[in-house]
Amino acid sequence: MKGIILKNERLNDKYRLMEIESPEFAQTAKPGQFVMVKTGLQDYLADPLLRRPFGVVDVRGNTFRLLYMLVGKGTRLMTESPAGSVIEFSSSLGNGFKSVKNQNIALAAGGVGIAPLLWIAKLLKDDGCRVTLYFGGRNQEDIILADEFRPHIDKLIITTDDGSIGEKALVTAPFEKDAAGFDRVYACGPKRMLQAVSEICVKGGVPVDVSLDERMACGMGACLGCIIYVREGEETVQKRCCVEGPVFDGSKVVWESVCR
Amino acid sequence: MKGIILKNERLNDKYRLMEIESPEFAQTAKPGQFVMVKTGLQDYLADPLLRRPFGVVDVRGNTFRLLYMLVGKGTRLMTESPAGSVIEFSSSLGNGFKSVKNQNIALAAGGVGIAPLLWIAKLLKDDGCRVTLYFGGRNQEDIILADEFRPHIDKLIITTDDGSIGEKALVTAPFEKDAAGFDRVYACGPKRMLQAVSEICVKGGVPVDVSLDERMACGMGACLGCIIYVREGEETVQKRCCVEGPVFDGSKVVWESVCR
Amino acid sequence: MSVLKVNICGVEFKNPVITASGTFGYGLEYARFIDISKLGGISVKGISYNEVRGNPMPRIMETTSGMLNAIGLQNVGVHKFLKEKLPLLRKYDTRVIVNFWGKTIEEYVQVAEILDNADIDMLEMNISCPNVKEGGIAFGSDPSMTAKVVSECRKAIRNKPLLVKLSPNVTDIKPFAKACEDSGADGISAINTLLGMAVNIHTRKPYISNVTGGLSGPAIKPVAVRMVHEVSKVVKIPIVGMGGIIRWEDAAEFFLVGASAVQVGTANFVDPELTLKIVDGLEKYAKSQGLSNISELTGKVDLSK
Amino acid sequence: MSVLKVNICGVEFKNPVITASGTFGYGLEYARFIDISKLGGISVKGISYNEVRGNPMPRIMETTSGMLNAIGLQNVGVHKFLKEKLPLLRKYDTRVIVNFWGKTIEEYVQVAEILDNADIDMLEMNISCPNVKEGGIAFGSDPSMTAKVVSECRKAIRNKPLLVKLSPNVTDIKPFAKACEDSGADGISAINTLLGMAVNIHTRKPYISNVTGGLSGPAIKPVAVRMVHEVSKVVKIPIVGMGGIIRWEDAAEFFLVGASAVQVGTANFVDPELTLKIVDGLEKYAKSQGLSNISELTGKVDLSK
Ligand SMILES: Cc1cc2nc3c(=O)[nH]c(=O)nc-3n(C[C@H](O)[C@H](O)[C@H](O)COP(=O)(O)OP(=O)(O)OC[C@H]3O[C@@H](n4cnc5c(N)ncnc54)[C@H](O)[C@@H]3O)c2cc1C
Ligand SMILES: Cc1cc2nc3c(=O)[nH]c(=O)nc-3n(C[C@H](O)[C@H](O)[C@H](O)COP(=O)(O)OP(=O)(O)OC[C@H]3O[C@@H](n4cnc5c(N)ncnc54)[C@H](O)[C@@H]3O)c2cc1C
Ligand SMILES: Cc1cc2nc3c(=O)[nH]c(=O)nc-3n(C[C@H](O)[C@H](O)[C@H](O)COP(=O)(O)O)c2cc1C
Ligand SMILES: Cc1cc2nc3c(=O)[nH]c(=O)nc-3n(C[C@H](O)[C@H](O)[C@H](O)COP(=O)(O)O)c2cc1C
Ligand code: FES
Ligand code: FES
Repeated sequence: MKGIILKNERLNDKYRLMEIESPEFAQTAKPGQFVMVKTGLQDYLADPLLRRPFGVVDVRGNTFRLLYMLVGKGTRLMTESPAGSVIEFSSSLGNGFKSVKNQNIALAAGGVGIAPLLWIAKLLKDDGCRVTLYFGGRNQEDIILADEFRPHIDKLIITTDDGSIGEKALVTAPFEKDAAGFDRVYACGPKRMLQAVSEICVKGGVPVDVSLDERMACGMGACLGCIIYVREGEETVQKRCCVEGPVFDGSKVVWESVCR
Repeated sequence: MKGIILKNERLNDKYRLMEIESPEFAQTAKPGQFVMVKTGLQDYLADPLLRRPFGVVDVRGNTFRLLYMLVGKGTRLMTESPAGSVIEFSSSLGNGFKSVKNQNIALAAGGVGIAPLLWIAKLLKDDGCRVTLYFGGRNQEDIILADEFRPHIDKLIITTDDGSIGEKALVTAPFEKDAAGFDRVYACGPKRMLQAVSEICVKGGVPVDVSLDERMACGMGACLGCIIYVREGEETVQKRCCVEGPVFDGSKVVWESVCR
Repeated sequence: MSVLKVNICGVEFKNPVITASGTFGYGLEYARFIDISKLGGISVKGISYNEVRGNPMPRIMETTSGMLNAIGLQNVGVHKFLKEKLPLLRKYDTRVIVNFWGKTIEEYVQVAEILDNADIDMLEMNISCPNVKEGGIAFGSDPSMTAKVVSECRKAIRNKPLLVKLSPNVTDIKPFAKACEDSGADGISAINTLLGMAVNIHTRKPYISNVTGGLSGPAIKPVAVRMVHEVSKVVKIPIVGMGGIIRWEDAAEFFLVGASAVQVGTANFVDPELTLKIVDGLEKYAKSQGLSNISELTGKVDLSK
Repeated sequence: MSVLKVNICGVEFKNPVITASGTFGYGLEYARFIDISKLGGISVKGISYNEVRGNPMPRIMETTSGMLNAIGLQNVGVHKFLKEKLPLLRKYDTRVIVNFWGKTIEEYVQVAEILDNADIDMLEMNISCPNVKEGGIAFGSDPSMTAKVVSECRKAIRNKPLLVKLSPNVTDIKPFAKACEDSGADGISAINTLLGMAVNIHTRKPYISNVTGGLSGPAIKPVAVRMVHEVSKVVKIPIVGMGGIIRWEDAAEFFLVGASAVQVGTANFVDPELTLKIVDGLEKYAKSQGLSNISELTGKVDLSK
């Protein structure tokens, strides 16, 4: 698919927010899904080669947004795509978050893991849920989009490693205190954080959905490059993060094989 | 070196003219020299990999110009460099044309071979030469910059393969008729044209300087990828097009080895 | 489209563009995204007798204009493939090539026998996976071993044409190609991936858990073209060429050096529509070159000075 | 800069960044463009006994993130090199490594003997040029031949350390490295270019007159890293790693898999300043990793699971 970049906004040195117009994409995407983005503007060049996966932040009318962190050449190249230029990407991929109604929900985000949580927050709130967002980062720079969340959440708890904003703690610390009170938890962030959140939830008997990321070549289930190990009864089964995920039941993930 | 693109003008579907600001380059370049241009805007990408050679059209104050024909990915990428962006290139390279005074001069250009002839035309004219330009192309599209030449030449003879402008002939046809009357000839264009021009000059006893092109990796004399065979007395010697050229004595070039 | 119709080892393909094994799953994965009936054929992920879970993660990493993979031949096993995947794939109008392998000659033969009686169009024997110690590479690094495994499988396969897929990680690919031909292979496919490695300089760990992986993509195309050319000089059986094809121009290059059809691998990850663009591009090119059939291009590289 | 000072086979280099043979001429070509005294060393274009004119044109072509070359070892011959080039090069404060080759063992020995008494720092024996039939590749494709030519040269070389440069176009590079070590080589350099080919689909001619050429540049880095890693597992002598290095991060990767110094080739064409940037980058990296010397990085790839 193709779309037009409407905005490619620098949030700070580390993050950018891109808004893309594409009715086709906007009509089909669901919360928690992701998209494989061709980061180069030229289709006649082969470096970078593969598309890059990004969570869908939200859809508004005919547009959708991506939040991206500067990591390597693909994301760096994205910063150079000016508003008005055409960008190519896959259709919306993956299973996404299952929404629920009238429950007490926690969202737990670590850094750029905030990306896929905004849209589900909106839906949950609209559907009568009480929503608390636990949002952790290294420092102030990581605490992005918080203002956009405010209308859609009831409570915001921020932590940073250096205390530059919010509580000086890992996000799991405040979360752990409250965890048992939630009906369901949605989490996205570094794998070790997701493991910790999942273990807390399992202990408290709270269902937890985690959005995982693995390097992806195809994003479509073909390359088998993105395997996640999940327990099904007695067995450990292999799931493709791109197709059967990226959202998994955190209580089932075999964390030893995922956190390497 | 680095410079700022001031203009990147589309002349037609096939040609572009780029003006680059770089005092350092402008101060050192000489007519007939060329420059190796990094065609990509990002130095963290490796496709395209090598720099591309282009003749220096002219220098005006702190700027210089390149005329480029759309060939492959490098030149295509150059079309996408907007005015205001930074472009990287080598210092000015090669031997260039040797200027003369108060002589009757012919310039012979084939297609994009026109590029390095404008500057030398200016110099020759300023130095009291009578200058005739023979300019051949496939069709009208190839006859570019002619207006810029007019103030610096005494006579302009245009030929095209299809007769869409000028005489319907190869540029060597009108040139051959007049050749014996010139004191010296400067030529740039397809190799077979340069061969024909050189043979005509040799027959007429007219000195001829041809600007040759070969694929180049380094442009600096190191890779030995750009060899031109030249006769020196009894011997055939190897010259590097980038360092000992691109301008060679057309009567000495071993054309069988150059026109492949 | 008849300009693109090709006959490879007795099987007619509507066009010579086949998706390469391991890059197109069991074909079905892509059916949502492109019209896979427009493909000449699909070579499915390498199948073994038993289900195989493959290597630990991480298994892939991008490199400059290429990628490393060490999937480790994860697959559902031949029985599950035939029962659950093949019937669905057969609903599409495209040729099905089954890439297969074994840990031993016996296992190769076992799988080959089963596939020989299945509703598939062709077999592609993989003796070249660099990512599994017992994934056939032993058979692909010694011509006498190649001869052995190919001739044993040949005896077991009575109904289907047999391609053998060669490894590029050899000093000279020609004796391998010759061994295949002499042992009864109907065609050669080449190349599999080049063995490579990449290290994260911050963690100091290899990007691939298996340490090394197979390098594919545009980066390797010159090596692949050279090897297909070498193979074409020593065998008469058809060659299915691959390695780094992402555009029709790349595909045409493989034809010129001797391929009768091509496979497209990594490009499916870059953009699933590239294969279809290659089909269109080849058709236009063949016509512009005045060919009545693309096969007239095979081996037509001009080596005159 | 002492963090970058390395000792390779008894020779001290101010830094471990050396320009690769064939990509830096006789060193002098680049002196106009960069301060070559900032380089750790320069490996000059492969020298033979007599002057050699090399292959017909065209000799080079860009490929995706790489290039093919078939220069054919054009060089001025050892006598002219020593008389006309070396004295000028010696004016710069950098190590001079002389890459050399012969058509026969006798010629290898002949050149080696002359160089052994010349004012140079190190010899690098090229048994891996893929572009000349008699350019040593025969010695680089069979470990017993490697052993022979290396031990003969070793006898002739008394004063200078000897590197042997290996070909990547082999099934297994390890026996070659071992043969070098066992035959008295002081170090290994690896890798030379991968054999490749590219065809112009419009003219149908190979882009390189020699038909095939050597593939270099970022495209081949994963293969080079893998091979240096393999070599490091079987020899104790130092390894000079190369293949596709264009950034300091690439160089660091080679150190981690076992290199004690690196050579930079194609990058010199991409931008002559890249080598100097690599020197700077490596220094910052070494310091940021808390190393007192870059050599502490050699072989420190972490293979634990
Ligand atoms: C399902 C999913 C959703 C994601 N959503 C977001 C998001 O919303 N915002 C965001 O900033 N990032 C997201 N990521 C991570 C993002 O894909 C990587 O940061 C990005 O690919 C880095 O590309 P690069 O070229 O800049 O880095 P490079 O390091 O140059 O990339 C090299 C290769 O590694 C892969 N890679 C590098 N880091 C990661 C990573 N963390 N995860 C997966 N692959 C990686 C790249 O895709 C590429 O193939 C997501 C990843 C996945 C799998
Ligand atoms: C001394 C010299 C001066 C030149 N001056 C001009 C000029 O003023 N204007 C202009 O339009 N062109 C000029 N050329 C030709 C120009 O360099 C090529 O058209 C350009 O490199 C094509 O690059 P590409 O990436 O678009 O093509 P691609 O085909 O993608 O290039 C692939 C490779 O082939 C090389 N290549 C392709 N065509 C040529 C060619 N004709 N000559 C040399 N190398 C080639 C490229 O440099 C590159 O390495 C000159 C060439 C030389 C040697
Ligand atoms: C992720 C991945 C998985 C692969 N799996 C297989 C396989 O199972 N069997 C096989 O014969 N080749 C396999 N290959 C090799 C490809 O089929 C092909 O030979 C190789 O990738 C070169 O082609 P390309 O450059 O177009 O990708 C795999 C390649 C990749 C990238
Ligand atoms: C144009 C060119 C010429 C080369 N000539 C030689 C040579 O004479 N002797 C040699 O040992 N290697 C030669 N090489 C190989 C390089 O030294 C190096 O091993 C190879 O290019 C890989 O490194 P790179 O990817 O950094 O270029 C040459 C390479 C190129 C590109
Ligand atoms: S990314 Fe290819 S299977 Fe998931
Ligand atoms: S381009 Fe390298 S020597 Fe001329």
